[in-house]
Amino acid sequence: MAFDKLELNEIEVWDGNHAAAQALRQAQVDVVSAYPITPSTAVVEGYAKFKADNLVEGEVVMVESEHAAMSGCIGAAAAGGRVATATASQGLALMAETLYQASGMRLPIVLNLVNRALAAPLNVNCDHSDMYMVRDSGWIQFDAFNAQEAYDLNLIAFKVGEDHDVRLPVVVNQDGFLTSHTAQGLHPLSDDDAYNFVGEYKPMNDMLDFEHPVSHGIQTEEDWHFEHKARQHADTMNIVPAKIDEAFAEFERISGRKYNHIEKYDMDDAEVCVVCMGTSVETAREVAKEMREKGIKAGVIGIRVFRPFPFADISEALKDLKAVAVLDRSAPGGAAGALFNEIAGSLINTDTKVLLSGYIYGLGGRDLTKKHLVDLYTELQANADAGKLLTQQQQFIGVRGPKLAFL
Amino acid sequence: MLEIRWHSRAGQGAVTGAKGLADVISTTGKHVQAFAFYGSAKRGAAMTAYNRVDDKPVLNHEKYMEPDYVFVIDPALVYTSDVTVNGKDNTKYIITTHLPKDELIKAQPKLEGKEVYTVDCITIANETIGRPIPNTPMLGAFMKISEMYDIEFFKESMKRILKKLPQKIVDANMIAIQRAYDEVK
Amino acid sequence: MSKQQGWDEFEIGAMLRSFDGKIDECPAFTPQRDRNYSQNSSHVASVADWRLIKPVYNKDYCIDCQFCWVYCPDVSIISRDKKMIGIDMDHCKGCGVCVEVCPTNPKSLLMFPEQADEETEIASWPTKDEKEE
Amino acid sequence: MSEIKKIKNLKEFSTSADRFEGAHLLCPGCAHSIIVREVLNATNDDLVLAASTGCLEVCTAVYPYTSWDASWIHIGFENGSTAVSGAEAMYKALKTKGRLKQPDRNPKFVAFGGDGSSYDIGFQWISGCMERNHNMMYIVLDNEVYANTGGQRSSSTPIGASATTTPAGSVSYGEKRNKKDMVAIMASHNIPYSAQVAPNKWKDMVKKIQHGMNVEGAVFINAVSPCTTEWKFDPKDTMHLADLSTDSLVFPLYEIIDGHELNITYRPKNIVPVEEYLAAQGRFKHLFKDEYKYLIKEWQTRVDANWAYLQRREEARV
Repeated sequence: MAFDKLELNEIEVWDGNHAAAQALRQAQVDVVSAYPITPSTAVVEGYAKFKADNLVEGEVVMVESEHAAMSGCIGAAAAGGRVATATASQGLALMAETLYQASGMRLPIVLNLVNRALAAPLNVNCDHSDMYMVRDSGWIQFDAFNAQEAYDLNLIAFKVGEDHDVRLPVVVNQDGFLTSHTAQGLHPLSDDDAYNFVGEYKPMNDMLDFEHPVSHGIQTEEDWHFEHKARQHADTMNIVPAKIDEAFAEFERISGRKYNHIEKYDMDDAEVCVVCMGTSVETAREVAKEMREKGIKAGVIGIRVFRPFPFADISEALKDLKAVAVLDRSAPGGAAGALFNEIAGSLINTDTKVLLSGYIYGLGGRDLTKKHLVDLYTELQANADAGKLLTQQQQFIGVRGPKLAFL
Repeated sequence: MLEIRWHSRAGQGAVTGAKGLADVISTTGKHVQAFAFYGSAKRGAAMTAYNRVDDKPVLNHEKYMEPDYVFVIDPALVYTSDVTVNGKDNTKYIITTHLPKDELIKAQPKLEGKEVYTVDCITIANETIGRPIPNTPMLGAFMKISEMYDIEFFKESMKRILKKLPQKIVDANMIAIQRAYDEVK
Repeated sequence: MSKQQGWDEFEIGAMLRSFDGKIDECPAFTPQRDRNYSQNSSHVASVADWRLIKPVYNKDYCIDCQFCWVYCPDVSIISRDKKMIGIDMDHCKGCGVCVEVCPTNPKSLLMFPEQADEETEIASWPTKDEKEE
Repeated sequence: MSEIKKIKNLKEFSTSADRFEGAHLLCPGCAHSIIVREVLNATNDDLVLAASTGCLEVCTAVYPYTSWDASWIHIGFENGSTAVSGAEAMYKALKTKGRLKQPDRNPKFVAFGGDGSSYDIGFQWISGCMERNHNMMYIVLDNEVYANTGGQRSSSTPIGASATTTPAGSVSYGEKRNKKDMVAIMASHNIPYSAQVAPNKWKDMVKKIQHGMNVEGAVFINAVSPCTTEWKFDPKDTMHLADLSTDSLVFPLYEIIDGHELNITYRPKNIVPVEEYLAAQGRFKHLFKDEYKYLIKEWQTRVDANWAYLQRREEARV
């Protein structure tokens, strides 16, 4: 190896983007094909700087659009090596076509999706519209609630996605600015420990193996298309969850940090609970703790693995609760929130009596304050006490003007 | 929980200053958070940056803050933005200005009755670093007012954080930090 | 490959292999007849049923110029050691390009109805066309 | 750099072992496969190929059959170029890291696309690949129409051609705009080599492909591909149409080195009137009505002017 290693401190103060870039460096990614977009740009800039400083040996291909970025990733992954990129928002929208192609071709690629609102109106700040837009694109999706997790989940993403029984691309979500540009203290792994965890890339059906020529991205008509998609879905449902468990367990062994498909906080005896994603999970934990002091048995569930969606974990965790709020950070566009629907889907056909309400919040970076969450838990407790929803099923929080509520 | 709000213009180094401060504090075993509000506005636009410091992990990601300290590193912002917003009774204001404190408060009555400290970070930066980057001097002033760390320890820590810069610039920053420490009133 | 094959019976990914097993050198050095094609190579498939008319090859007039070989869109002219030796009727779609590019007089390739008998047609092959330039 | 395959004459060329297989699903008489065979047979090196969505792609890799005996990838309509550029980047990375499985091989990276995926929807992607100067070749199979989807106009469709989205009718002569000059546009990226080729001039083709594969950097090739279905001629006449296209100078054959030095590589002994080229194709049939005959004259004037321009550029040696 001709590149230099970095000596890291036990605690480094990094923001989420830099944490992700460090993970790409430690995983010794072979090709980064990318196009810059706020707030994800620093992930790619970070990798490019590592290359400029001889800290990685991979190729940096700065293409002319996000669609080309993922196209380049697909070509590189099919050629047979470790591949990663980063994008957000409109960039993801432009890339969307190729996301389906990457997963259908069963190519492991790690995409750092730094969650940002979708125009119009144009907005560079965080919401989860981009994450939701590609939720059915066949990618495994992890969600980081802070910079440490963005780092950890990148390493885990390579390990899971590249497994020969999985061979699926992985999105690592983090909140734009709230995580990507927020510096916090992290405990990174050493370069050796991180690389040994991810492991050497093991090629499969690689185009650069000239002893086994392979055609990638072939066409299937109605006689075969369904079988290919069925296989992909079956593998995602049947194989991927256990592979994620294995990777989480091994990661815990080397780091002491334990990850789960859903992250439960104070749920053992909880009566009311908030289900959400991103940095809101942590803010909700802080508020839940304060609500406990006021006598409300509050808990929080954070969705760590958004795809494959943890239906069984959710229904088990929520079945005995009295009232649950599901927070969706995306404009629902004439429906219930997507996470609300997933949670509702996890509970239907069970005999739970839990009251479910949905909240749309935080669009375009609108602050989710502790006060919002205090009010929300208070409302949940009122529902629980009444044994029925006292509000409409869908409410908007944090928006100016007359109260918005639907359904 | 210690909370700090920075008022700055984009390009004046508030984000770097906030992250640098977080880095120094982190080495002492405390938990830190440093972030900023960005828009699409370019260099020169008013912006805010934030620090949170606590003995336990910082979980709160809300942007709303009732700060313990407000740093104003550009002299005009004290007039053009409300630096006292969400202030508490005991919030301390460290403000970059060439004016004496009483004239500043006369010019901006919102500061009346607040705990205000003044230091001319712009002039200090111009005279030491050679550029109007007032972030490190502000931290020198903060060390004096907060008595958070011994100034020599703080300067040593900042040397480590600035180590990628040319030695001349690092040295100039050390002088700037010390001057602001000495000159803040 | 069976049409009955289920979703769990093929390799993951929208991919196909050209050959069975490993190939030791670039296929550019291995004649088609010596290759170990997989069941997923179109080489093992046939498009003979596309054909309405077919080329018949009369080697008596052939000068082995290889125009038919280079211009065949369906890789159906079989050449060995610089000699034209026949037509791969599994892959020929009957386009007639080979006949058009044949420079001999009379032509060494002519199109006939699919059901025509090759020996009969060769026996009654046209003679030299004097009007051709 | 690998050894260039020796091909003195057609007999020697015919000893090539094809890496493109029959029983593909292209139309009888399709020029695409003739061009692909000439390209693939021009080299003995390993190949990493890509195709953008289009006739070639949908006819050569339909489950459960592939017609390709070399590594091949298709992603979408617009990104065959970028797919191969990504593979080329991976090759470089693995070479640096010493992780190539067969480090002694000298793969060539080649992407194919139709004029739809090249002149139009994939234009930006190709431009990106050329600008980044990947060590790759991009080849347009230019049949001047969206043949795969049934004959819609492209920005390569020439004036007067009837296409399904620019049909000739009682008050229209069809396409109103002339095709854009892709070779000039791509040469303007200052790539080491760009050229126009035709399948009937196989030797010129092989020479250019070999040259292109052996220069370091991005290469752009525009290949005229007469389309029996959309140009509306009998499948047996594909090579006749190719001859008419080069000998009428509608498709002059030339190369541009380093973005500026232009060489004409074929000068027809007998230049065929453009009218003959147009008359051989159903898509131009309506131009022979009295009211549109002026367009045929304009065609000839345009082709003459372009030929004069190419000759002036060649002479100028700039």
